[in-house]
Amino acid sequence: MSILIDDNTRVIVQGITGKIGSVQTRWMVEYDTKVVGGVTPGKGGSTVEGVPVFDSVEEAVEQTGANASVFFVPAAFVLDAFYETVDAGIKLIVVVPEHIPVHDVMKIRAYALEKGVFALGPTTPGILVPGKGKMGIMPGSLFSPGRVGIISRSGTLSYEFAGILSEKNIGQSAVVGMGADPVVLSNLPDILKLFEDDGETDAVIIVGEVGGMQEEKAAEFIANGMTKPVASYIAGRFSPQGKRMGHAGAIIRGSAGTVKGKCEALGTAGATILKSPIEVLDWTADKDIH
Amino acid sequence: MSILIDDNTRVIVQGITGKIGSVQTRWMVEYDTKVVGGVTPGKGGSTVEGVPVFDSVEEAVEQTGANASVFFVPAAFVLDAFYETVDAGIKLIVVVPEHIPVHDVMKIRAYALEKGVFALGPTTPGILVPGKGKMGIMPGSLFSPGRVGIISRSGTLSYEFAGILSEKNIGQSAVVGMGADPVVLSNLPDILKLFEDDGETDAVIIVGEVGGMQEEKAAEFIANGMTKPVASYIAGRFSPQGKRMGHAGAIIRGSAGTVKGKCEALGTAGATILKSPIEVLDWTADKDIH
Amino acid sequence: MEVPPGPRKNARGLKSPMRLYEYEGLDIFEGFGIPVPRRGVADSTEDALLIAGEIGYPVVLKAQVLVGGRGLAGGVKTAETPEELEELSASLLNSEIKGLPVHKLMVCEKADILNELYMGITVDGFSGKPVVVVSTEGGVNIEETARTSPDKITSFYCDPAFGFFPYQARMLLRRLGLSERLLTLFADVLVRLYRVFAQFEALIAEINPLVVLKTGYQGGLLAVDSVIEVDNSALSRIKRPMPELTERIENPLERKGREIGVTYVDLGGDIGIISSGAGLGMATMDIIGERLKPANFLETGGGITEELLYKCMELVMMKSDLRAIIINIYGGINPIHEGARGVVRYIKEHKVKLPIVAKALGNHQEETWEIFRDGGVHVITEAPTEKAVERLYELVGEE
Amino acid sequence: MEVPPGPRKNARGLKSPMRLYEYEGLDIFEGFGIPVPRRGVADSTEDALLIAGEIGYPVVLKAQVLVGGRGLAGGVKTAETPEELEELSASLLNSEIKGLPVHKLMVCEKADILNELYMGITVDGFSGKPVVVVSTEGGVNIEETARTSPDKITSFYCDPAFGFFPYQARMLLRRLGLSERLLTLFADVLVRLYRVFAQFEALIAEINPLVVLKTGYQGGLLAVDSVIEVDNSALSRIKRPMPELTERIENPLERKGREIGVTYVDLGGDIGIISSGAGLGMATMDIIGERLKPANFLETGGGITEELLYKCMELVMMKSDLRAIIINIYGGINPIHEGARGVVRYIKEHKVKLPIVAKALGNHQEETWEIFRDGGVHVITEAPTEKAVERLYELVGEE
Repeated sequence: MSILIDDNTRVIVQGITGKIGSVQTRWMVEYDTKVVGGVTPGKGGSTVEGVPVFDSVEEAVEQTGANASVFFVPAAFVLDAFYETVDAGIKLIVVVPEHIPVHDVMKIRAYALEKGVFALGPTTPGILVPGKGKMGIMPGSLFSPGRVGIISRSGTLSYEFAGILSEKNIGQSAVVGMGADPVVLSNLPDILKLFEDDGETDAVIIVGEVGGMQEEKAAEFIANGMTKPVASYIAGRFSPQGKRMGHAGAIIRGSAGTVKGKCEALGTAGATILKSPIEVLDWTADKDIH
Repeated sequence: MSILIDDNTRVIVQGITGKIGSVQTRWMVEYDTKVVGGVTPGKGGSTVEGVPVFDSVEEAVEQTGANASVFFVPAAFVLDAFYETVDAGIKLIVVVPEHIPVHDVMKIRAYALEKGVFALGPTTPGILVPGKGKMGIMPGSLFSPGRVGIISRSGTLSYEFAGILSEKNIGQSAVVGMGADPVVLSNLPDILKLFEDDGETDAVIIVGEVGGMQEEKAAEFIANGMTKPVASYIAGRFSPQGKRMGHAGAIIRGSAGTVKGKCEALGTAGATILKSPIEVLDWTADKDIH
Repeated sequence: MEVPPGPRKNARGLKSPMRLYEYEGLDIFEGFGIPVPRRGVADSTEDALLIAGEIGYPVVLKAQVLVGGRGLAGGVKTAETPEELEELSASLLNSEIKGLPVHKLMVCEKADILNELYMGITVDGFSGKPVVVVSTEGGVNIEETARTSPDKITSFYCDPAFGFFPYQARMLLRRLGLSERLLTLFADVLVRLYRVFAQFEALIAEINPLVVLKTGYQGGLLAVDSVIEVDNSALSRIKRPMPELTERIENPLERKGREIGVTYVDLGGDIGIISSGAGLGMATMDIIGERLKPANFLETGGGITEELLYKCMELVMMKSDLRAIIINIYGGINPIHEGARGVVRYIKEHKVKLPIVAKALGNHQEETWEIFRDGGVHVITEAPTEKAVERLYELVGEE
Repeated sequence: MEVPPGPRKNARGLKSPMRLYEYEGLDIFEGFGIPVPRRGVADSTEDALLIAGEIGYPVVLKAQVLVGGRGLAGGVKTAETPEELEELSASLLNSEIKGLPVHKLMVCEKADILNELYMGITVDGFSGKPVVVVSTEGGVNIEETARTSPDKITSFYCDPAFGFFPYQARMLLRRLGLSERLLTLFADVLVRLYRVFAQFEALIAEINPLVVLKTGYQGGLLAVDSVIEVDNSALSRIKRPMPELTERIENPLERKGREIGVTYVDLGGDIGIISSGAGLGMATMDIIGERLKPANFLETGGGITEELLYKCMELVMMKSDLRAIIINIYGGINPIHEGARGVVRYIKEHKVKLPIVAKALGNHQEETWEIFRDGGVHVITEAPTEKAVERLYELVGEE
């Protein structure tokens, strides 16, 4: 059983009639994802890429038995669409769009947690399970089936790592974009746990970034009994940091957030630290991962 | 076991340092209610009528083991105080004040239901259990212990009925003010059920009013298996009705709300209809209630 | 039209909410992005002509009165020409609609109507939730539609803490069979109406009809009417300029009641009533009403002071041809002994000769009886209000 | 002061939020009923003198710059007399604070300070909740206090759907040992600050210090500083007039980046970078940074079009002394073949001779490579960015 997407996953695309929604629906269908329907309020009755469009998620679920949804909804409408999707009983939601107001993200995160829905994003490339399907925008050609799990805060860096591995015929069990926003719907440890519990994953790569506490919390998770080997690359070593105003963040977070701190935390927890992405190949060779 | 107030009820008074709060605290203490504390933010450390005052409900509960609260808080602060009281673990709340915005009442009603708190009001005289104690403003002298339960939408009419009965030595098991606002925290059937289940109540009087659907819903409850005799008086037969605007209410409610409709519903359900308050004495004589 | 009592009226239909005029509601709608017709408000025929000139004929003249059923009562007219407008305006401005004088007219563009929809949001007392009601057959017969074609009307009970979101609006409207552009347009207006409802602490917010324009859905929807009633108790915290509630009370006695902070309803009879609670006041009226006619309904609520009851006496005495006064009060939250002092001070200062019966029980009852008796008031010390009314009969006889 | 990255910066410290000047924040506070000092804003010494004259001496002059640690950097001065003000104002208005030019001064009354408190509200990324932080020891050393006296500071994570209520504020403040009037005053300001935080879609809203006036609690509290950062993504729906974000970007290249809709950060080196994602951009910089110096960081996000990349080239080329450009893009959501056309069009129109290396993979990769090659771009078709950077070294040599 792969994580999040398997043979029973029936996907709807919300915002399917938009420019990006329709193009990405084609890519998802071509990647053999079971896209069973789309939703755009007011456009019910039409089809996109052969997929029937509905006015509401409720109707789409009734008509297609959908159990997962990927969002290409304009940022301003995501809050409403998210509530709608949760209320319609969907249990996996991938929120691709960027620029969603953080206050909205906080609200939908709380709603998802309350209702037991697993959600990814916002600003996520989504999830791709090689050979099974994908929900989101990951370009299928860069991925290949295998037993390495990738979790990335950055969309483009998830492609980079998958691409580097695939070129050397090291396949992936699943690639998950955590989402690049300050607040995300599922945190790094939540996703790490899925891989730890997954019978088809042998090792995990965490692609992190400067800022926030996700990697520090992931390090705690690893230290608390993660059994699979983990490698981690943290981007932002030479990135300029914005000038800071206000103290509340620093008070709450202490020294968390620097690349150095994250690498130390992960290293201490037992992860292999990659200084540059290409070093991932040394790691796979060293650990005999293939 | 009486309803709502018994020997284990430990009451705090919120808004205890206000003019009404302090006077009513005296009456409650004189009626042998276990008033264990009071709350007024910013006035913690003082005492009123010998009762210690705290800054917060949390502190009052910690220090006194309070499990019930009666509100004399200004209308504008009731929403906040109610959330505070529920969060502090209090399970019985009597909201005496009038003029609380209806939109606030809707919110605190939903909160009480969600958290399993029994609340009465707003615009309620509260509850009085003769010989056990009282939470609210009912004047103790009019009540006497016995086995008739009274539920009233109107504060003053609850006194009237208790007074009429007490003069003839027919005591009450408990007198409950449901609250006179358009939205109340507990509905008529909720309170009716308490009396139906109460071993110390033999019969119940419902004192209703023109408007709303409370009496119609109470009639449903009675019809669905209430075993104790019920008498009902509905005020407002000759009351002028305001000119009406809008249709939504009429659409939702159909013909509910008139005195005639309420009397018919209750009569059909098996309740004795009292045309005038004093007829309650015929009913008690007839049913041999004493 | 037989009018059942409104939802939030409760017995307290007597405590009226703040009602907004149609033109005030439309201004609010406009501020919330709900499409509304071009319009103006006139209190003279000259102004009406000026407004119509700017809008262009034909125009619709609508009497601004705070009562339902205005259209069927002749309060809405179409003027095709200035001459016609002059005539209609003059007659409307001098008329009464359902007993209310017409001070102002709204002059607005005549919409090219394809279809009439309905949307209303009100507070449902029993569930304690806002309820959204919608119909594809709006207009004056909406209540008839509710009875005869329940499939054309549907409703949704909102979670007051969560609010009301566009997706809920769309789910509701799908049940009426709406789709495509009309679905999203209708949902959009409905969500905006909910915002009005929430931000104005409304007890009711309604658009009837919401018009579908003949120029097609591209031309969209138009709210050609508004009903908004605002919760009195929330007036002070609404963060927008609100009209003065007292000013719009037509009856001068009722206005004075509002000013002194009591509920006063002016009635046709000759027995004055002062009670310390609405329920007790209604019961008193019911008992009196069997044989006599109340002159008024005055209910103090829980705020009795000496001064307040002095003013209540003053107010009740303003009614001419009064034959007697009955005072029915309880000492629960109210210090009735202080109230009694106010009554007696008024009696003495104004040498009132009218028979006054007072039933007063509860906290401080003995003190209260003494004060009343000192003022010549007939005091009843038994509980049943019927006893007080019997005494009243003895004093004034039947009509 | 060593500055750890802020909470919401995430890697995207690069995508800065909208920061408000202290005086803008104080105006907002005032509108929300938070007590603030009398004050005025001056962009000249003449204006500063006028304002001080109205307020009365002594006054405090505060440089208006969008950076923390201003006080310790000499941006806050007290003037006892007009002469002193003239001198201080002239020197401040010509200065830079932490590299930022001072365009404006705030002139405000000097508060009679008994004690300094702290309150701040920010978004906690990991829990996804607003977190309220309060301390009885505010002022410039607040972070020091957090480390050395954790008992003087406490925090509360809010339920974003529920909000933050006065009782929660009071419970929080009780933990700091506050009571009586200071408890309710502090709680009142804190709840108002939360309203600012919520209604302005803030990432941070802070008052430091919140001053207890010497005249006693009767004199109350005063917010003598403000920090507000607003979520860029929410700017369009804030229902209050907001300053124009682009205008307040000092660096002209960064301003132009904002105008065309990309994240551009100006840096000191000579290698231009264009990437289609922040993570990829940072990784590219990390790899380059080992041996070369980036001239900029430019990240397109998911909106690549031919036009956009044309403009990106234009922007990157505005930097003088550029030695090469590296383009690192993925075709996921982005149509990179269209982007490549924009790059090549720019190259051809402007006859660019500079070496350009492009790594482009994903959807439409072959088409993209072809277009790039046609423009003379060195195309890398392998996945590791290291390969592209190696090619860059070959082309430009090391520094």
